[in-house]
Amino acid sequence: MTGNIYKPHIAKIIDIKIETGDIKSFKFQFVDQAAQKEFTWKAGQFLILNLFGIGEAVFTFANPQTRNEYIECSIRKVGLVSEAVHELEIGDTVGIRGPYGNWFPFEKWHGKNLLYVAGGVGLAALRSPIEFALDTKQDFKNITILYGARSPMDLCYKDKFSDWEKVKDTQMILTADKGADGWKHKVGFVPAVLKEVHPSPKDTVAIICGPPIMIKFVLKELLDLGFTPDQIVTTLEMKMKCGFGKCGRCNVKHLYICKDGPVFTYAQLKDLPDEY
Amino acid sequence: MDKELQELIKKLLTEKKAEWAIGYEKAYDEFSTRPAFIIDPADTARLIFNKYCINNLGLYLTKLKKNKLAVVCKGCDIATVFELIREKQFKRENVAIIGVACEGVLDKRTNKLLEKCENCQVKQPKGADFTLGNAKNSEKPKSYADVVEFEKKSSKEKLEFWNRQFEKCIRCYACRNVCPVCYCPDCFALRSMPEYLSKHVDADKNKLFHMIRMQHVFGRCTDCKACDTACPVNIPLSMLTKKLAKDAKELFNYESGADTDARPPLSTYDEGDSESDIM
Amino acid sequence: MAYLITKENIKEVLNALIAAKTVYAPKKDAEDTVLFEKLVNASEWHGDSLLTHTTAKDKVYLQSERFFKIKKDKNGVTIEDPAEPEEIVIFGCRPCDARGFDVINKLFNWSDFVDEYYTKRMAKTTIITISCEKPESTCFCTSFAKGSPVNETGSDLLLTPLKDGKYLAEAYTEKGEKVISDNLKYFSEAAETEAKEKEAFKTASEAKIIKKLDLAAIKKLMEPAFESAYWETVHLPCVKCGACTFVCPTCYCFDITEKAFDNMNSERVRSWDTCMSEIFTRMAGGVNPRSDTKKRFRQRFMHKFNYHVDNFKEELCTGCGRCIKACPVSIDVRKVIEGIK
Amino acid sequence: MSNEKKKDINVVGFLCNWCSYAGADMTGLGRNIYPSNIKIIRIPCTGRMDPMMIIEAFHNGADGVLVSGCHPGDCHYSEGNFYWRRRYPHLKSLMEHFGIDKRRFHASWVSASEGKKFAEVVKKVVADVKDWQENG
Repeated sequence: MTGNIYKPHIAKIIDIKIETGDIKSFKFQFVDQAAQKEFTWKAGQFLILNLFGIGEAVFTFANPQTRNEYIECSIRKVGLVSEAVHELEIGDTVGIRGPYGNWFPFEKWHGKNLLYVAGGVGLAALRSPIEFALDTKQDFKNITILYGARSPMDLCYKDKFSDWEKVKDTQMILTADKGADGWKHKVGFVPAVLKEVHPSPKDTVAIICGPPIMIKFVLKELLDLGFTPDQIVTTLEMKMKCGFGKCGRCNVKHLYICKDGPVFTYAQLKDLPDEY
Repeated sequence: MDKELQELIKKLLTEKKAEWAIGYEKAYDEFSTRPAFIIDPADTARLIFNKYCINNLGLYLTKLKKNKLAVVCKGCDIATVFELIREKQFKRENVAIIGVACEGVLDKRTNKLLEKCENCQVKQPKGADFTLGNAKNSEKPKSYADVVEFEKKSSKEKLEFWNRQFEKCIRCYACRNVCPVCYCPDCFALRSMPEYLSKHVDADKNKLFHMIRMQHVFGRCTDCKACDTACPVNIPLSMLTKKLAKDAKELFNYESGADTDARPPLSTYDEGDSESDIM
Repeated sequence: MAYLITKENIKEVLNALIAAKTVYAPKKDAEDTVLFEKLVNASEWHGDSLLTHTTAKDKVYLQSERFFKIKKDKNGVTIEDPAEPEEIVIFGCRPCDARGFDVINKLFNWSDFVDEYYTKRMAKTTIITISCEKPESTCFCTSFAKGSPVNETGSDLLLTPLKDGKYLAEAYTEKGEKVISDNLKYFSEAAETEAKEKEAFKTASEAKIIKKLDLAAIKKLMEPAFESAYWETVHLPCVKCGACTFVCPTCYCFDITEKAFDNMNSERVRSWDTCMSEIFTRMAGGVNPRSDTKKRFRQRFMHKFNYHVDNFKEELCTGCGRCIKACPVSIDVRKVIEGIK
Repeated sequence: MSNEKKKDINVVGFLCNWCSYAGADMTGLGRNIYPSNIKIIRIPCTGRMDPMMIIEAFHNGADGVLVSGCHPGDCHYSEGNFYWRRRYPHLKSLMEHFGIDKRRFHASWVSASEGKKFAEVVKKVVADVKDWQENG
C-alpha cells in the first residue's frame, strides 16, 4: 500500500434504496473513473466511509467484486455517522477508503456446497459473498441460503431473492419468527428451521451471520448435524477506527478484527475469549 | 494506630457490619500508599495509615455496588461522604465511617504538606462512626489568601495564566475520575450527540472541559484536592476548587459536605436573593 | 567512533542546534512540571530531573495530529494535505523514552500499511539521549531485552556522563553523526579507557534499579490467565482515567475524528485515545465488548505484556515507570503483572 | 474565549420566551434602536439556561453574553428565574476567575412591555464589551 493510508477516494452517491425502516442501501461511484476501475476487493472485506464534516465509520461491501462498477453499502441508522448518511441524497459527496480486512476464502471452497445462514441485518454482511458465489457458480456445487427475520417486514433485499433463486442448483429458504398475512414461507426461528432442513455436512461450508443469540444456537445445530468447527465461517463486528490494526481497539487477544479478521472460522473463534 | 485500625476493620467484617472495607496499603515505595479493598477479615494486616495516605476513599463509595461498606476517612474525606449521602447516592446507615486523626498528608511529588492541611479544622474527624487517634485542630480558619491574591489579577493575566496551564493538560481525565462527586455514568465530555468536546486536544478545548467541570461541581465540591494531587502535569486545580468553596461560602453561605440534609445552593432559592448585578 | 564533550560544550551544541532547528528539551515551569518544550536558549534546559512528567512521544506522534483539511464547495470536495513536518531535535530524553520511539516505529510500519504522518516526522527527528545516572524506585528498564540505563535503541546520539563533568558521546545513526560533525569543535576524541568507564557507569547505574521482572515467565502466566479471578479484585483501585496511557512512551492507541469549522470546512484529526475509556470500544448502538472496568484494566496489561509480544516479539513497555508515578492511586504495573495467577 | 481584538462585536443574547423575547419584539415595534451586534437565541426560561451553553458561547468566540428573563415573581413557570438569579453570580465569578472579564457577561430582567429597556440593556452590554476590547 503506498501513499497516505488515511486519505479517502472521493465518491458520489449514485443511488439510494430503502430496504427496511432503518436500513438504506447506497451506491457509490468514485469521481475518478480510473480509480473506480482499479478499485477492487474481495467478498467479506470492509471499507471506511467518510462523511466530510461528520466523521468516519466502518461498513461492509454489499456487492461482490464481480459487480464493481459501483460500491454498494447497506447502512443501518444507529450512530452519528450512519444517521448523517441517511440524510444524504443522490449526488452528494462522500469519501471511501479501503478495502480492509480478510475475506471469505472462496478459492479454497471450489467444488463444495455452500450453506448460508443469516438472521435479520446479518444478511447485509453475507450479500456480497452470496452474490459472488452465484456469479461464479461454476466453481461450486449446491448453494443453500437460509434467511430469517423477526417478521416478513424486516427482511432485507426482498427484491433480490427471485434473482438468486433463478441460478441453477440454488435454494432459498425464508423464515419469519412470526408470520403475517400472505406469508407463504416458513414460520419459526432460524435454528429450528435449520434442523428441519437438515443439510448434510459432507463437502459443505456453512457461512453464518446474525445476532449473537442466533449465532449461538445455529452453531449448536450445525455441530449436532456433524459440521466440524473449520467448516463453519462467520464474520465479526467490533468498533474499528483505522482499519489496519494500528488504532488498538478491535483486538481479541493478539488478533485485530480489522486486520486478521473480520472473517473467522469457528475453529479459530473457539480458542478466543468472549470479548467481541 | 495501624494495629487499632486493622482490629476494628477485622471486627466490622467478622460481625458482618460491612461487606467490604476500604482502607490504605503501602504502594511501590515508602512514600506512596494506595487504596486497599478488604473482603476477608483475615486480610487486614496490610492496612496502614500514615502521612502519605493522600487519596480520598469516598471516591469508591459510588463505584462499588455493595450494600454495606466501611471506609477509612481522614477528617476532610468525611465531608465527601456526607456530600454523597446528601446526593442520595447511598444511605447513611450503609456506610461505616472510620475516622482517623490526621496531622496532614504529603504530596508524593513534592514531599511537602498539602496546602489544605495547614489550617485544617478537622484533623480530629467529626461525624465518624468510629474515631481512631487524637489530633489537635488548627485554631486559624481556612485561608483563602491565595485565591484573593489571584482574584486581584487583571482578566488578561488570568487568561494567560490559565492558557499556559491548559496547554499542559493532556486531558487524561484523571481529575474527573478521582473526583468523588464526578460520578455521572455518561459525562458530558464523552457524549457525541451533542458533542461538547471532541477528542481533539488543544488548550482551548481543555479549558472548556475544566470550566464546565468546575461549574458542574459547584456547591458539591468539598475542596478535597483529589483532582489537584492527581494531575500528572501539576495543573493547580486547587486554585479553582478553592474558588468554588469561597464562592459558595460568600454568595450563599453554604459549605458542601457539612450537612446531609441541606439543599445545595443552586437547587434552591430565596425570594430575597441579591440581584445587585442584574440590569 | 566515540567522542568526549564537557557539560558546558553540550550547552554550546544545544545553542547551535536551537539556531538551526526546533529543539525540544526538558524544561521546568512555575509549578515544577518538567516537560519537553521548545527551547529558546540552552540555559532553559533542565537536566536534573530523571524523567519528564510526560514523554517526548507527543513531539513525533502528536496528541492531536491534523491529517488533512477538507473543503466543500459546489464542485465537490477537495482534500488539502498538511505542510511537510519541520526538522526537530529531541534533546535530553532518557534511553527508555528513546526506545519507546523504536517500539512505536514498528507499529506504524506494521504490515502493508505505513503511517506516513508518523514516519515522515520521525525521519526529520534527531533524538539525543542522556544515560541515566540515578534511576528511581519506579524504574525497571533492565527487565527488558534491550533495556538499560545506557541503551542506545532509538537514539541517534547517546551522551553518557563520565567523571569530571565529561560526557561520552556516541553516534548510532547518520543523524547523530551529523550533530557531531557539524559541531566538531566542541568534541574531542575518546580513548579506550573512557569506553571502559562507560561499562563501570552501566554497572553502577543498573545496580540502583531495584526491580527486575522475568517477563518471559510472566507472559507464560498471562496466556491462560484471561478468565482468572485475579482480575476481579486487582482492578478495584483503578479509577479508569487515562493518565497511565497518556504519559506512556509506548501507548499508541488513537481515535480519528473530524473537527468541523463550519458547514463547508473541516479537518480530519487523529487524537490519542485510551483503552481505559468507556467509549473506546463502544459501538454505535451501545454494544460494548469491553463494557466493564475489569475488562479494560485487563486489556491494558494483556496488550502490553502478552498480545503485543505475540505480534512484535517485544513488550509494549520500556520500563520508564511514568505510569506508576502518574497514577492517582499509585497502581504499580510491576506488581500487577507479577501477581497474575 | 479568544482574546483577539476584533472590529465587530458579537454578543449572544439568550432571551426567555415569555418576557424578554417579547420585549425585544416590542423594541422593534416601538421603533427603539439598539445595536445589531446582538444575536438572539430564544430559550424557554432563564431557569433552563444551562451554564454549559454560556461557556460554549464564549469558547466559540462570543465577545459578550447577555441572559435576559422575566422580572422576579413574573416567571411563566413561577420560579425559573429565581434559580437563574442564583446561578448567575456564581457563574460570573467563576468565569472571571478563568479570565473572562466581567464586562463580557451580563444578565437583565426585561418584561414583554419593556421594549425601551431592552434597547438600553443591549446598548449597555455592547458599550461594556467595547470598553473591555479597547481598554483591556
